[in-house]
Amino acid sequence: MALDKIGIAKRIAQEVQNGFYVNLGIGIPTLVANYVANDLEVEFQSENGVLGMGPFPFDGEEDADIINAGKQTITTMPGASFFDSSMSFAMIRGKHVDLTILGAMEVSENGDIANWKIPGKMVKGMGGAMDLVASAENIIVAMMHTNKAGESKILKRCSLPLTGVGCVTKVVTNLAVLEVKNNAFHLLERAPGVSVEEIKNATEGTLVVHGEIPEMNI
Amino acid sequence: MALDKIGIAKRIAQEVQNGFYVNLGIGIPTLVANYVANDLEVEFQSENGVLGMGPFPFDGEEDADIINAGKQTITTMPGASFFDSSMSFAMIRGKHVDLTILGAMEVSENGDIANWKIPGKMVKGMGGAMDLVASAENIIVAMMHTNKAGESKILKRCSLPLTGVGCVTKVVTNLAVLEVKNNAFHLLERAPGVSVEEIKNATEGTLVVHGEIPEMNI
Amino acid sequence: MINKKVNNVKEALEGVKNGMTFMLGGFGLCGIPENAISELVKLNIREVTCISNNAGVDDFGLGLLLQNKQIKKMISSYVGENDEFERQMLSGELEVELTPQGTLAEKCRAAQAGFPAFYTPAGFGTEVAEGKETRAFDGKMYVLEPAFKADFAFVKAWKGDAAGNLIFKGTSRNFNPNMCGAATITVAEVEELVEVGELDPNNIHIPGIFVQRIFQGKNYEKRIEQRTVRQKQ
Amino acid sequence: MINKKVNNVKEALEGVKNGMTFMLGGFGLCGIPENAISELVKLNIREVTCISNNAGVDDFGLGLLLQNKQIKKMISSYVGENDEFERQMLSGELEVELTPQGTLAEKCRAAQAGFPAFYTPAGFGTEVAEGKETRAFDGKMYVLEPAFKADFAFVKAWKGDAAGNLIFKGTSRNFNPNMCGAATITVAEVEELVEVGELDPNNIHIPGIFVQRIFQGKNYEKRIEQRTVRQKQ
Repeated sequence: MALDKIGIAKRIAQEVQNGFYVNLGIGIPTLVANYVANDLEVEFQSENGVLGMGPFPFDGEEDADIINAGKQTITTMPGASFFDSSMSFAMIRGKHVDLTILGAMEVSENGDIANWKIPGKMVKGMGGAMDLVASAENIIVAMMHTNKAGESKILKRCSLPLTGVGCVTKVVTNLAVLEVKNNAFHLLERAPGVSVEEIKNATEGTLVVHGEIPEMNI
Repeated sequence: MALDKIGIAKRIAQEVQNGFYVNLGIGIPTLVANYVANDLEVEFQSENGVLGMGPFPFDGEEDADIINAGKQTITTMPGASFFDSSMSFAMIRGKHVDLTILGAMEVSENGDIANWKIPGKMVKGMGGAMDLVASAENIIVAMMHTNKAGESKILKRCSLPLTGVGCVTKVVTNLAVLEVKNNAFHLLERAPGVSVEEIKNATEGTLVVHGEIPEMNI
Repeated sequence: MINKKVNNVKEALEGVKNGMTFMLGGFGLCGIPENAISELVKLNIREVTCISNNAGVDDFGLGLLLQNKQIKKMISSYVGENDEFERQMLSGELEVELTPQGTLAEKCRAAQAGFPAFYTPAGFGTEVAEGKETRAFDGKMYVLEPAFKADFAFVKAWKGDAAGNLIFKGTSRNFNPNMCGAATITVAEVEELVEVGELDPNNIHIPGIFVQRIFQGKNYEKRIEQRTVRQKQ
Repeated sequence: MINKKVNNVKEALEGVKNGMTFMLGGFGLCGIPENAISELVKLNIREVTCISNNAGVDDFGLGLLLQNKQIKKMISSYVGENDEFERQMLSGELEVELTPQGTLAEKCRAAQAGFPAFYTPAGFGTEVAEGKETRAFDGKMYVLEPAFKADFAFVKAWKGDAAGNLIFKGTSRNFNPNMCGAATITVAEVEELVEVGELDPNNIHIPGIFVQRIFQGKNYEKRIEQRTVRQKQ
């Protein structure tokens, strides 16, 4: 069974280590916060200017002045701080954020990522994604393995305008966990019940399958 | 009568205009604050990180954490603020400070200034002076016209290592007020009782004397 | 103390003209200068270039200027919440320069702090770097980005005083501090204009030297874009 | 919350070695990391490069390391209050790199914020620019200055918490915030280590992400260099 969005978020949550500062992109990445083990010391950074994000506020306690990068109302945890955009990207550009999790439309075997523009159709903008992928050393992409037409989004070369080059370290899709290195996707884990063959068929980029591939444990 | 240090400070104080943010260097410039007309809205910036400096504290009320760039204990006025060094020089480099008053060992007719080093003899460092003179558009130098040996410090070319090039707009000495433009010192005012001839003799750089030169009114 | 207080938004916006470049603080609808935007609509200032992280929504924030076709060019990082924006952009009515968010912030800060340009890794190898100088430092590639130049910066703060000192609240801080002093004239509107001396000099986010005009804002709506809540158990 | 608290200065300085480069906050003797300096003397760490605006006075601050001949090189903007410093410098025992104060601050901030280098007008046409790349922007000349690289940054704050959040007091702030996160390991000593949650998130000068270790400092002398006062009339 291919994973749903929550499954992807749960699997990515396993990548979060003790002591990590984590930046979560919009969409699936936002869900990751819900599944990080409780006993880990972790802080979530949002590039609009908050470190130490907490859960959504209780109904009626929303504050228009306290939101995340998805413009959602949030709360803060003890030890949180607010800061301006320049300092926020000092954290990002200065490699103080340990893990960046973001969505993508396409990734390529050399670690390129595209997630901000479909020429002639959609241009929402890159937001903070270009800064994040240009600086972070630990970038996990959360995405569907294929588009609605069943075409692979795990490619030899991205077809869409790039967000960053050679930066993605890991991809977690509805089908698989892939490590990106040496110009190839290295299959690390399969979604429960998904065969290596299915993953091969859904992957346009070079896929390296080495030995027995375990199922994800989520 | 040539001016003393207080006289120089008093004359420079006349250059301070309403609404000016002013950075005062160490030495004579520090004294200027005492003689600025009371009815002017003026704020003093010190590059170690304070805007809105007030007078020295009352005896017993000194705070080791509140000093100026001369390491002197100070107070702050209502509306003051503290900030870090990076922001302090953002004010200076960003041309938000309207007037910079500093001391010099030498100035030259093209507006160069030297005030931080005597090779082989003395190297105290430039502190914030190089940042100040490189960015400020309104730089007044407070200095003695000649050294102890009677040699002019108002020169064709500085002999000491420079602090900044082509930046000084005005010089107020114990003998004269000089405007620096078009590669010359233009004599604007004489110290009370000091003749144009005396000023000429004390000035090695090109001195332009145009018409009747008034005495300073201090 | 140098007095920066003006009586109202009308006085605060004196001198705005067609064709000017404006910086506007805010992230989404959070921390936007609502009063200044309303006045720009009222004055019908046209052909303007807006530097603002986002473009508001269809009926609020900079969306109001878009509806009114006052904007010639937007410089933003993300514009995904605005249908009218997308329409004008795709039809070519609106010029759009998309800039990475951190680069946008730093282009403001560079203007504030007197840096002519800076090298950032963001956008290297993408459309954003096309036509720009790139350069390696320690084996990593960077793009040279110039500081912004703007005529007015409109910012919104939580508290301020007549000296122009500003304190922001929560994430409504965002780009506002970085834009102060980054334009020829910085206009700050505040939710609460307090007496000079009331703000702790140690807690001031933006010293008054970066602000030319300050006024007490009115009728803040502070609209929430995504009201996300959880229920009490 | 990620816990950065260590029990004492000894734990805080674990890993310091001969030959390393240290950043030290403070302006004159104001806001210097007194505990870290004492420990460096005690550990007798030698051949170090110190990035610090000043070099202390003969018997306090970095002057203690100078007396003990632990410093190989000083990178400072002003060193005029220290006879031993002058002696070592003129005799050639001590290497000195004088850097304009604003450039010094920004070289720290560049390291903190991931900028490899920056263009500043300070020092153009002077000894400071010799051998450095210079460049015109809009007809004005600038000097390219690289970001600092350091092993440890030692900073002193007024209040802090276990999350590493820092608040500074008055002008003892100076270079301290700019050095946080500008070295591989940032060690903060604080006058008052408060409970997590006690500091207002809105008033934090340096978020904990820039700090690796924090400890409650002891026995602050906070010596005044120039005690200037006036008399009550």
